[in-house]
Amino acid sequence: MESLTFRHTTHKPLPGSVPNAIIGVVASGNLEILLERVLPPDACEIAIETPIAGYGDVWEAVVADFVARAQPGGIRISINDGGARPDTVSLRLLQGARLMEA
Amino acid sequence: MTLAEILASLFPNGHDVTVEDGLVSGTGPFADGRITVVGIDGDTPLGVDGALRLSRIVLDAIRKGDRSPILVAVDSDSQRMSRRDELLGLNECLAHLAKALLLADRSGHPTIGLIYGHSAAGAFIATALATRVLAALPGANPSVMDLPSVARVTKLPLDKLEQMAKSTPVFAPGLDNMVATGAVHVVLDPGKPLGDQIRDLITGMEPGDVRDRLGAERGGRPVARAVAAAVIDQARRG
Amino acid sequence: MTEWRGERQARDARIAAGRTFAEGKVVPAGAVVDLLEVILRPGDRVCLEGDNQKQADCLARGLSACDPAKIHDLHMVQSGIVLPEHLDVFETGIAKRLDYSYSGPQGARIAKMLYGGQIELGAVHTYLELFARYFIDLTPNVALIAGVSADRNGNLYTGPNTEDTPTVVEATAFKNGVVVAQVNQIVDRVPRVDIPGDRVDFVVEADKPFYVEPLFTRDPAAMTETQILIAMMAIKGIYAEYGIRRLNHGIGFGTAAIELLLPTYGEKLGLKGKIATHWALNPHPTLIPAIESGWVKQVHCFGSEVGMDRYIRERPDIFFTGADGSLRSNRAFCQTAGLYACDMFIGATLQIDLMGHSSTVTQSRVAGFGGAPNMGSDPHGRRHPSDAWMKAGREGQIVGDPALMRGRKLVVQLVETFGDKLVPTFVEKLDALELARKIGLELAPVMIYADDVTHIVSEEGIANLLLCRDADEREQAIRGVAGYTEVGRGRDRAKVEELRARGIIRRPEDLGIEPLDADRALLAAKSIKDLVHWSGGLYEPPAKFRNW
Amino acid sequence: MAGDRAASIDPDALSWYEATARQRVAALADPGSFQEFLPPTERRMSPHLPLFDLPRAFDDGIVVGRATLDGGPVLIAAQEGRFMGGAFGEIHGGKLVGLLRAALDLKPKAVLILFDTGGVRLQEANAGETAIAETMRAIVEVRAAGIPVIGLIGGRAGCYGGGGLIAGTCSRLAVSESGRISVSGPEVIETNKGAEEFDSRDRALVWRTMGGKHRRLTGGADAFCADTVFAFRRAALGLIGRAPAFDLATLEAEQARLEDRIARFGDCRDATDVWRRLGVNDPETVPAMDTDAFEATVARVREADHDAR
Repeated sequence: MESLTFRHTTHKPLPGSVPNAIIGVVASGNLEILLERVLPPDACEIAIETPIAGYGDVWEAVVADFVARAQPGGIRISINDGGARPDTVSLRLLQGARLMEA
Repeated sequence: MTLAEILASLFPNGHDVTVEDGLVSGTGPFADGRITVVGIDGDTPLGVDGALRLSRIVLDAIRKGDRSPILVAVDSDSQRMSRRDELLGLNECLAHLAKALLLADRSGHPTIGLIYGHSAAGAFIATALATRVLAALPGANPSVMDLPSVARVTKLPLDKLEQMAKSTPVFAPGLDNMVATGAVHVVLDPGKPLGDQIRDLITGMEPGDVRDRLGAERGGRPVARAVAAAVIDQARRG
Repeated sequence: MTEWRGERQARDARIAAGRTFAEGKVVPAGAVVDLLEVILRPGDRVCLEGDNQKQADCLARGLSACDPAKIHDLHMVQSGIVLPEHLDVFETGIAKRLDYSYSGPQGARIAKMLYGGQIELGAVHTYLELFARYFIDLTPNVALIAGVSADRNGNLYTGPNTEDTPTVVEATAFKNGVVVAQVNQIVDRVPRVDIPGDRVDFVVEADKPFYVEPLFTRDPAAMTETQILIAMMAIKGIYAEYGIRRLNHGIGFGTAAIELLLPTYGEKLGLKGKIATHWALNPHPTLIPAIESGWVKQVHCFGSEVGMDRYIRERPDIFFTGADGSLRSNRAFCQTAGLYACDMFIGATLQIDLMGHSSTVTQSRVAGFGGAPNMGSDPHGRRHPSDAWMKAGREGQIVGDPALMRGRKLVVQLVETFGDKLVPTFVEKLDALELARKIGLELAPVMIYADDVTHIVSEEGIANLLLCRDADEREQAIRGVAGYTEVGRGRDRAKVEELRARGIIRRPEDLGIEPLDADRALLAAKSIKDLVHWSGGLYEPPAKFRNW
Repeated sequence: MAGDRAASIDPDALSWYEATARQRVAALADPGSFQEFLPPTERRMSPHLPLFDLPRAFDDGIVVGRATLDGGPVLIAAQEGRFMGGAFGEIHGGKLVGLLRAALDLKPKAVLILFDTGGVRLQEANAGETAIAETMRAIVEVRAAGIPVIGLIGGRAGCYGGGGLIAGTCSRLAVSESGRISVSGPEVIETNKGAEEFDSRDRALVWRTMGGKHRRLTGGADAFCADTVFAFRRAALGLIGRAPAFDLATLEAEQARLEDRIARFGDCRDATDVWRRLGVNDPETVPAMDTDAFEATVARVREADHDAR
């Protein structure tokens, strides 16, 4: 298992007031994402546990694009990966952000 | 120990326990009354027919209402793996046998499991693991799945699994590991009369299901008990 | 004196020798090896019918059991290398040389045998190419074919899976060859005559029915949100924009998702009757909901599909069927239709390079091409216009007299940026090149050449390569939809944004599609069982696809 | 906790088979009523899976908590069949055991177990096996306290291995066509006894032998549901009201019921033979029947309904 952590500063907090949400399932080619509104409003932290080593730069790029797009300030994101492809990761991240905005 | 040796040690004055098609049944003198013996011998797989024969004996014992102890002696294979057994509802038959033993326990019959050989999977759950106290004799070999099969399913090399098995009781087959998880309460001393040891077990029976506590104490199941307790705690807090 | 009838006399002699094991034309299954050993000659060109789906498996077993001392050095000319026996004959020396099209399940073994020199390779063809060569320089001396039933005169019913049989027989029977047919059953009267009896010399009643592989069944239960998103983009950004009515679909999950979105998403976009009405397509079970909702006018088929026979029989307005009611498929005609009569081919691939060349070859497998390159190419011989064809032509034409402009066929690659096990689809260099070098192929096994590809659709967006004006734009357009692959991350972001501004790259949001709306709820059928319901119980899926 | 998008999805249309465990629970319970114990934020993850280099789940593949069903308090456990095949590991099992023990205190109207499991998680086999035994004992105690334990089965992983034994311990079971209940899985039988004994690739055979329709017709399950969360909700509400007691009379009746089954069908090779003897006129048509037609067939089979469980 490989552990990765990325920290970002956002321009604004993620809208909404849902304290936490979970989306997805840890299964082959899938992942679960836990989102918790526990950080300062301009901070976002993403911690990943993945069984597939060596894709740190891909994760970094996926996460950076998500942060730029969703501006998930205040959110700590924890990911249990089951070997998901980057497009699935992006989709789940956006789905998770949408749940928190509800 | 063989079944014959066990019975000889338990019942030095004789008994009427017989084995037919690998199914053990009968009674023997015990304390002031008699003890009912059921079980599986000779590494026999447990199918629908066997399960119902054993459950019939247990229900008959309950109906008598004498609160006599029931000994479940096990040297079995796993559940019988066949199309016929599954077609006929093996899950119901094995569960029924387990329920009969659990009802016996609730009805005041001390139920004692005694594993002296192999047992695995569904057969193990429906018999030995459905008793209040599960004792083992040295040399017993309970397992969920043998390591080569685990290697096949998990796609891990066998030698690595064998290495891991030494330090991780939670997955590896064998008596020591089942003791560590709390499933087997105690290993008896074959050098001493079994009757006395079983009497002591009955005397020392505790209320409730102590297996997760034993697993925590023995280190074979480090977190199960705490998790169950935390669920209960959160449920109460509402 | 020149001998003008030598081939004919040789043929007659082979047939006469074979007759000793036959009663009339009928040969018992137990005598197959005897028959083959007397009608074959060392060095013969032999077509052992291995189609995309049906297999002359009884004859294949017979051929592989022949004595290599008697029968050797055959030149196999067959479209499919599918059964183990198809390669066993090269190990024993019965066969030496091979010309073929497709080798799906045997792709790894064939690569190994090519590398080891056990097979002398002619070429890996497309279907139409190999069929064409049957009539020019690869004409079989003996054809070993498969049918459903025959009468004692050799009249043959090939059933819904007619596939390659008419082509193979045509080339063999009319050029002094011998035709042996295995059938599941000998009957007094065949349901319909697919092959007239005077073209069939021997009929073998097989020990068991010929094997048919369900190649085109895609279980909707396995479709992912990513595939649905890609399908939505394709429908809205390509089918609708070009008004594609006549088309061919590949066999992947992506195109199956499109089929399942037509009655839902397509309906919502008001596209019914405007797109996807006429098809060159195998009878995909996933097309059932679109057919049942009135989207589809007609479908011509290469072959059949396991479980679809009853459904097809009850929908003769849609499918080509015989007087007996069952499907008539024909691979050669349908490939031709796919090449010339369709405005679009859309299908998946395993690798695309920076120019848009694509290949399904990986380092250790030579799967062949089948028909994809036939349909996935722009036919320069086409001379009839259609709106879609002309629009694509206008987009692609940058120089020359507009009055002399011709149209373009749309060749669309539908890909997810990563395949199984995080293998990237977009690569700097195709594995096909390395493989060609390793086993000494003169021609790298490229499935679709870059100059034929017009669009690439990935979950990141659509790249319209017709609109690219130079090689650099083309490369950046491809990088711009290559997602998080190394190729994608290597993009020139500014250039990609410029291409996006010009509509060469279009993102889901540019098409008015919200990626989070890509939900399995959009699928007209979410399971094989749903397909059965759509078909009114007429579709009978193979056992391995059932969960009831 | 905001679960999957279940809350916004109509339970009428939400497929049980397709839904995740969280979606099932959210859509099954009264809207907004579900309250989870040991939610993912507590990160109670398997201490053992990292040894095998396997990913963990925040909830170890089971969701447990309380909710209301038509206003009545219930406890719910839902297995996630997609995580490790829904198999019982140490924490997974501990959560279910804890929930059942809590029922003795809380006295809910019922405990619902949404099975979706291949049985024991091999990487934690001893813990899983023991947890199954503990679960069965806990169910018996809950039932003896007069609280129905209802099993709902219709997920991808089915209800196999020890899960099948737990199901057999419940007061009542509802099953959909996709649901399978069995001890040995088809692949396990094939691996051990050969494809002649059981061809696991013959999916129609798998479902005839282990699937929801066979179990319902033979009385192995008490209700048959269309594959929607709504149908399971309605079935659960119906079953709660008619749960058999856990006592000697019930087990004597079950003994007689199962002995009778073996006497009557013990020589049948295939489920269709069983169905024919049960009085189903055209047994070959059973797999293709829709829910209504099948319900009508079940209504004519005396053995399907009983209190002997």
